[in-house]
Amino acid sequence: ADLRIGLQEDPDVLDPDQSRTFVGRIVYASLCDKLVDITPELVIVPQLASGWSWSDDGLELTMTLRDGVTFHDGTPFNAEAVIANVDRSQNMDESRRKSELSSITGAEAVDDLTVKFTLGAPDATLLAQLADRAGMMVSPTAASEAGVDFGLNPVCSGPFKFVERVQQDRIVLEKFAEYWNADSINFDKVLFLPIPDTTVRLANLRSGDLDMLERLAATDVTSVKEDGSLQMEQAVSLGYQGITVNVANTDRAANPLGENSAVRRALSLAIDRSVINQVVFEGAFAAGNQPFPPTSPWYNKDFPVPGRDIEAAKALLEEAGFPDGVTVEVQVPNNPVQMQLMQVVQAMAAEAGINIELLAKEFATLLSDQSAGAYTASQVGWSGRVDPDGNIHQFMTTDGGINDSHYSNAEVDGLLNSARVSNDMATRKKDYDAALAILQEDMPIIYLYHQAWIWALDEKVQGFVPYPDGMIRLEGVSLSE
Amino acid sequence: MSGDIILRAEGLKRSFVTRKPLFGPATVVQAVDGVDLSILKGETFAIVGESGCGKSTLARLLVRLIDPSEGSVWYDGADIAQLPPEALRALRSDLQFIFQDPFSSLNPQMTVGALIEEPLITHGIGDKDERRARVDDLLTRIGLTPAHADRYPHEFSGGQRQRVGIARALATGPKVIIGDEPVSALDVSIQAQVVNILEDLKEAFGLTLVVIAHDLAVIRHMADRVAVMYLGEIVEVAPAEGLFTAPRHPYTETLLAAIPIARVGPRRAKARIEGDLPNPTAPPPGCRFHTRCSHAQDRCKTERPTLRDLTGRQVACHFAETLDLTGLTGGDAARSPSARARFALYRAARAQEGGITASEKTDSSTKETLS
Amino acid sequence: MLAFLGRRILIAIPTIILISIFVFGMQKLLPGDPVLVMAGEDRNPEVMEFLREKYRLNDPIPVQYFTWIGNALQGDLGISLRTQQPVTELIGEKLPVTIQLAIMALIIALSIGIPAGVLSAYKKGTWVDWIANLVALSGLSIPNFWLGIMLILLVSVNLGWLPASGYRPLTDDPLQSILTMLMPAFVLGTGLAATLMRHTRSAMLGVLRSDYVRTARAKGLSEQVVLIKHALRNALVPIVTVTTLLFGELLAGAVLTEQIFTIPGFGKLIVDAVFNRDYAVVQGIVLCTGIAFIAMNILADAAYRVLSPRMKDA
Amino acid sequence: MNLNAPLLDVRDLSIQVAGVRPPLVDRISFSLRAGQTLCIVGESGCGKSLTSLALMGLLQTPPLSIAGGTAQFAGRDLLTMTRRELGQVRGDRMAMIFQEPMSSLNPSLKIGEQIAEAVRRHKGVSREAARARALEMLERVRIPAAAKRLDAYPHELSGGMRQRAMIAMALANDPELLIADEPTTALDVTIQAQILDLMRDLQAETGAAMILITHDLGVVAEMADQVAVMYAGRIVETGPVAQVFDDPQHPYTIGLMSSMPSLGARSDRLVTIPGVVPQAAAMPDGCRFSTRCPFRTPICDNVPPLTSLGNEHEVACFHAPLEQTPKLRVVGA
Amino acid sequence: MTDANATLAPRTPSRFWRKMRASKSASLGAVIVAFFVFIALAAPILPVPGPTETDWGAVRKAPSAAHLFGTDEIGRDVLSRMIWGAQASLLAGVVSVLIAVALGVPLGMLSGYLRGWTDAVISRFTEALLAAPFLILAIALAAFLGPSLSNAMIAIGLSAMPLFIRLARAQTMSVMTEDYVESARAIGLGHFSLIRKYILPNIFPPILVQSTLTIATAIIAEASLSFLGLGQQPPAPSWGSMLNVAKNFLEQAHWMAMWPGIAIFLVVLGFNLLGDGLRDALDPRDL
Ligand SMILES: Nc1ncnc2c1ncn2[C@@H]1O[C@H](COP(=O)(O)OP(=O)(O)OP(=O)(O)O)[C@@H](O)[C@H]1O
Ligand SMILES: Nc1ncnc2c1ncn2[C@@H]1O[C@H](COP(=O)(O)OP(=O)(O)OP(=O)(O)O)[C@@H](O)[C@H]1O
Ligand SMILES: [Mg+2]
Ligand SMILES: [Mg+2]
Ligand code: NI
Repeated sequence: ADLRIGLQEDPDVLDPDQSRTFVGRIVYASLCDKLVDITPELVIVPQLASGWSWSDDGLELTMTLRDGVTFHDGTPFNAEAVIANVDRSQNMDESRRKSELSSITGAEAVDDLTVKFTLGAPDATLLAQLADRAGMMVSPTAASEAGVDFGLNPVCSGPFKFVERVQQDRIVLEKFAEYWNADSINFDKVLFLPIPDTTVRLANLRSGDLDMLERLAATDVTSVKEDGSLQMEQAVSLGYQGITVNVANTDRAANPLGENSAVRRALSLAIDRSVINQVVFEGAFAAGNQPFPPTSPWYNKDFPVPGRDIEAAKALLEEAGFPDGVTVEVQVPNNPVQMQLMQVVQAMAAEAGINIELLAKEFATLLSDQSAGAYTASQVGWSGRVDPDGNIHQFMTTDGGINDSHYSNAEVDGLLNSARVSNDMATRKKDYDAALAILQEDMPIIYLYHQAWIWALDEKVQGFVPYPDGMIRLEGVSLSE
Repeated sequence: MSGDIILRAEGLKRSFVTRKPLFGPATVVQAVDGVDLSILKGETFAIVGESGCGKSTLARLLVRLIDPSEGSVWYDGADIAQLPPEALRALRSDLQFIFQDPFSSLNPQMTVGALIEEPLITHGIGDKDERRARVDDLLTRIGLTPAHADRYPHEFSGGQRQRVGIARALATGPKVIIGDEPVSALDVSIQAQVVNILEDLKEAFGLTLVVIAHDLAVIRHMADRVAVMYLGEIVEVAPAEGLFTAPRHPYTETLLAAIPIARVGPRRAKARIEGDLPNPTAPPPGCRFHTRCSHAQDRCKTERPTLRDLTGRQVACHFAETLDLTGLTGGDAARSPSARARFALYRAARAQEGGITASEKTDSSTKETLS
Repeated sequence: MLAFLGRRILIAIPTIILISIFVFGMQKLLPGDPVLVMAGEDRNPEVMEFLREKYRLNDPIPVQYFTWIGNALQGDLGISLRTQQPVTELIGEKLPVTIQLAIMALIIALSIGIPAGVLSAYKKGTWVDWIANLVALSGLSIPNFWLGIMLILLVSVNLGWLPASGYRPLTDDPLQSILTMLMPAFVLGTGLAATLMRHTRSAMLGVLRSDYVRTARAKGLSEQVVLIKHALRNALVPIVTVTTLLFGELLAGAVLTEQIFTIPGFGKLIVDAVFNRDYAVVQGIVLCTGIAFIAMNILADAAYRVLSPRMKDA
Repeated sequence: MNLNAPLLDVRDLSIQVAGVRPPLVDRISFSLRAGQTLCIVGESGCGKSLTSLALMGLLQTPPLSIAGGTAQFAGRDLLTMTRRELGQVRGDRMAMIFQEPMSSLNPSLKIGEQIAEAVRRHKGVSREAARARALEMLERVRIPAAAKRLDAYPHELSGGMRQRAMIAMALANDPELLIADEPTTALDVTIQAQILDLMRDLQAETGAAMILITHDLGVVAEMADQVAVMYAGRIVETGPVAQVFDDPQHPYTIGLMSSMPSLGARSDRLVTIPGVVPQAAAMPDGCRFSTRCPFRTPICDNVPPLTSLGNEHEVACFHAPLEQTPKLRVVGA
Repeated sequence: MTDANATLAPRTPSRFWRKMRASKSASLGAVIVAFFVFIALAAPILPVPGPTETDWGAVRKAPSAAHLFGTDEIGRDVLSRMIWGAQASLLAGVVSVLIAVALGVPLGMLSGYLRGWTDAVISRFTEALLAAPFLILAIALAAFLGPSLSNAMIAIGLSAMPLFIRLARAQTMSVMTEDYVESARAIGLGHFSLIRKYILPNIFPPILVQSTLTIATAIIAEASLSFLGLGQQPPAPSWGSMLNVAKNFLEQAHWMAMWPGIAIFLVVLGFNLLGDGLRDALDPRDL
């Protein structure tokens, strides 16, 4: 049987080391196996690595590899292959995985099916990285042959192998017969069809041209639920959406919002997050005020999602020296949902005396303005990572790669840096809690909500398990007759 | 011939490409093929000839509405074929043109008043009121009323449109008017009015007229000199009287013989031309008329006659001196006694009315002079 | 005519170069950094710098242009920054789709617009005229996305007659391919039909009053022949102008319709490319559409000469 | 049907233009038998073309419209025919030569095609046969290099050649009734003579009737059986050609004829009819010529009926014959 | 002969107005356009809620007594937004067409009139404009000129210009072959007058048609531009952006698309009818 999956976008290049899009990862879930995987509960479990162990100092990670695995081109999967993959991720010029694996300083094959990674410093996030693109194993033969062009014809070891791709039309994968877990795979072919329009995507599902789709619009949830021939699955995502404020990125930060954390807090208080969730997302998403959703073990329960408090917001403004209110400019990506969101925020803020001027921008402009500091505040989000570090470190530390607000606080830097080297959950939690407490005060990012991944499926589709990372894992999925 | 030459053409030629095949030579019509002309100041010069022989083309060339393939046209000492556009435009107030097709040459979007006023505006003549008055005057002269000024060309009959074209040409008080069949669409009474106007103007301002017409009676009435064209060439140029009474070219004779007479009964002479009309894209060698000429001899088939001076006229025929050709004789003995009596009555009645008779040049419609 | 065409085609070459310079320059003026877009979630400065060097984004813009045009003249239009696919291949993939859609839409537009325009001019002032005008103007005002989605919901979801979206190559299965494209072509076509209808009507109104139409009637020709052969033919100049321009626009501008019906054509490609600052793709497509526009203009000019023989002499 | 019955019988035909009360063409009547030629002469703008267009069903409506009357053609009223029926008749049994040869030819179709299509439409012949017929017709109207001209566009022809193409088009189907609106004004006299011959030949062969509108009284004299003189939308005098020429009765007819330049030695000045035709709205209620008539008397405020003088000669003037009018004085203040 | 016939031959301007008034379509068109202009101007004094007033309890509610046209995706009154959006939409539609016509028609006429190298230059320029994607132009303008309705109108005007250039050029070339143009040259008419009096009136009808049609396109295009950061920014309403948003709620809230759709239709209809009337009134052959 074939499975047709509707995607919201057309993926970029299909090379795990070079790609950057979320939809790309959905395709990889069927195409490329990783060393480790996660459970829906975010526990790291074996995939190509059958087991692993840390040295006591956290500087060595030894992995045993699954036996009898081959890549789609027949190249055997073994320690050499893993080493070649790490090397590619770290050293290929075009690789976007460099920082994810920066802690690995050496890799050696202990034997054919055992590989040992040496780390420069303890890295709590490493396993989680290996559960994503950085841990995807591509065929070393194909990779060395194709070089940077690997993405045109990717060869991995996943349950399906690459057949063809027509940009903006389809990506076709077919079952890889020698897959180590071939028994749990019930499809001969998977077609990924990018259909950007949510209404049309759903219409395709209804007309039977699709079997399932990802990112159902929240506004369609009710109608799908009511439709007896469709089923729906959802999972709150690992990411967040919020307003990133420019606090020190060039002189554009010199405005009430950028200079004064009280104004930011006032803005946050002026917003009714649950109303946003209801109005814009029909209650399907989760309100939020931290980089992790309230359901996450890393969520700081001391700072629950605040209710709306206009009086408090006004008081804060007054205290900050703006009794007559302030005007702030917020740039917003030009997609209808984000625009709707921000108009709601705008209306709410106005009642507290914060006059928001919205500036719609197409994404590339928004991104470059944001990184160049040519903005006051920007409505952006983050798709989320398994490890909490991925949601906070690069945004909040002084040298963080995506710290576009140029927020800098030595204490936060210290807490976040120490949280990434400890392998002990409790220690890390303590660090994050402390950091989050400071961030609630400084508020360089005003968190608003956590998206939920919503899948709509034809009733024939059986066995689909929603994951908070939004991926579609096809093991055990089948079509009933 | 004495007098000042006002318009002179030298070796004028104009050809049209009618078909250009992908390969091979193009088909070319020599519409005007080497014409030399001198038009004297103040005269009325008529051009007659077979339809399609190049009269309109020649007329257009004379005012450079189209560019000649070869040759030059001199007006007032300047070769207008070489004149820069600005100077040419200024010249147009002196040199006016009446078009053959009265409808397609009038802008459908403009009222007749605006059309007639336009040359005045163009050449900066008069202020608004003066122009208006002049338009009204012109309309009256050509037998329309000032109230017609607000109507559009399509609301007029063929003859009325033709008169609008004439009024337009008269507007600037030009020195030379070239009329491409200016009166052929008019009924005889209007035609008479227009002819009278033109003659008055001629008299008063020394207007020079170049007229193309098919109605030989009108030509005989108006013209001082007549040029006869045949297939792009001039075959005879002569004073009107001489041409009509004693033609020297066989084609002229043929033309005269074909004039219809307003008398009941068959045509006077049945001197129809024989033979097919020659193909203008491949004109016959030698004398172009030889294929249809009853006097043709062998020499005519090979040797092309040129326009030669003959006492008082020019003829392009090898045998111009020797041929015995018949012209028109007699006036209008054609009319019946009772008709003549009625004409006399009519004239008398008009005279009594305080109007004008044919001999007193005070026709009410042309009383005022155009200036 | 051959000479005319030859001359025009020769002039087309500098035009295309001009267009490519123009578009290249404009693109480079755009805010937004392709490398930033490409870097995505991992903004490693070292990698970004490498990519800038690799795609010669650090060179002065003229140098970049000459590098591009130099390669282009050798048939290498570069690669897509987003997917690394060679642009020539990409164009080869999209061109048939786009052309098929454009032609189908145009056929629909012409076969609705022109008869409607003729009829409405002929019956000017009657209810036929009013209805034709109302329908045409609603065709113009109804947004393509609305019509598109409604059609999908009706025809595909409820009736199940046609596939909701997607594309089948013509070479795969011609019938299926045409069926799949029927709805998008219809959506595009109705919009254009309105424009064509209004132009046809206006031009016909002018021509119907001319003397030669009267002559044609005097010959006893049927109204149909009078309208089509005598009147319409002389009304075609503005129609041709508009049609050729619309066709050109169809090649590049059917974005929304392509998006809704998920047709992998130029429209979507170029929008994505612009948003991703994928300049090689943009350049490549502009080159293509530029050629199309020039071809259309040449075609129009040639058509004028046929339709109005006098224009040749002018 | 009686052989002597007229082929065309027009009764009281009136044509109006919207918004103007006095009709442009006012109750004109005439009839025509097969083989006969009726010449209509008259002041430019008097409604000759409108009359012929009305008969062809080609008036531009609106603003023009037929205000009354009948036109029986072979027993059927042309004015009440449906468009379809007219289409059957027009171009086949009845054809018209238009006055303006340039604008009446389709600028974007070749001459040959324009002639041939009329043949194809009515004779149902093949494309080649129709083209052959077109060629034959072009040759008959004496267009030089006819075979080449088949493929010429109208703008490539001289005025006279266009006129001849128009004629060829009208004659192509040997119509029973030919309406020729100034068919020869753009032609030189030799061609004119040939064309007139051609039309006469056709008449002789097919027994066609012809309405010939012309300004050229010479042509009238040569061609006409009957003459109708029109002034300002009315027929003021009608009769056999010899009668009208030799014994003109209406002051307008007389004025018209005396305006003609003679072919004799050059006279000094042409006689004219003074004044102009009144505008439609200012048209006098009675005799329409009265504003310009030297013989007018108060009685002319009434509409003069067309009265017979015998010999089928009819005239619409209270004073005819003029010799019997006692005083030829100007009347009124 | 001095008393002119008042019914048949009135002075030109009055004839124009008489025909405009007499024309059914022109009157209807004028009424429609006037209605919308009135609404656009009178928005502040009309008894409707503010266009940005939100009501979280009434998100996407169908038309009812409280909200005659229903509410939008964040609980604003659609009727009010329609009224307040009229101004931006009408401006976007009309001004950008004016820009396109004002630039395009002279260029096109020049191109068709002078031919030769002028034609070549203008035509090549047009082709370049046509080939350059609108999107790039819009983004560039948005970046350099910033968000404002007038900049959006410039962008739309520029992008619609080539069509007018081509139309004007083709029509000019066609008119240039008419005999009356030759007759104008024969009286020595200057280029300017020739273009103004002979060419312009005779190329007018298709330009008029295209203008009235482009108004629709322009109104809709304004919305996509506001999305790119050019033009009316949220929450200020315009019909185009209302339509754009409504796209995502076609199934849930069809009225959100319906009202702006109807309004655009009516405006376009109004302008087209007015255009028809104008065309007929300007055409002397039409009575
Ligand atoms: N469409 C129209 N609108 C108003 N008046 C018109 C229209 N067409 C013709 N007329 C008027 O009707 C009258 C008769 O016109 P018609 O064309 O029949 O004249 P005619 O006798 O053929 O003249 P001519 O010999 O000059 O061709 C003229 O006064 C003319 O101005
Ligand atoms: N634009 C053109 N293209 C091709 N041939 C043309 C063109 N204009 C004129 N001719 C040809 O040139 C010749 C002369 O034409 P012209 O119009 O000068 O004749 P004419 O003497 O005025 O005839 P008429 O008395 O019939 O008007 C004709 O054979 C005609 O076909
Ligand atoms: Mg001529
Ligand atoms: Mg007439
Ligand atoms: Ni009387």
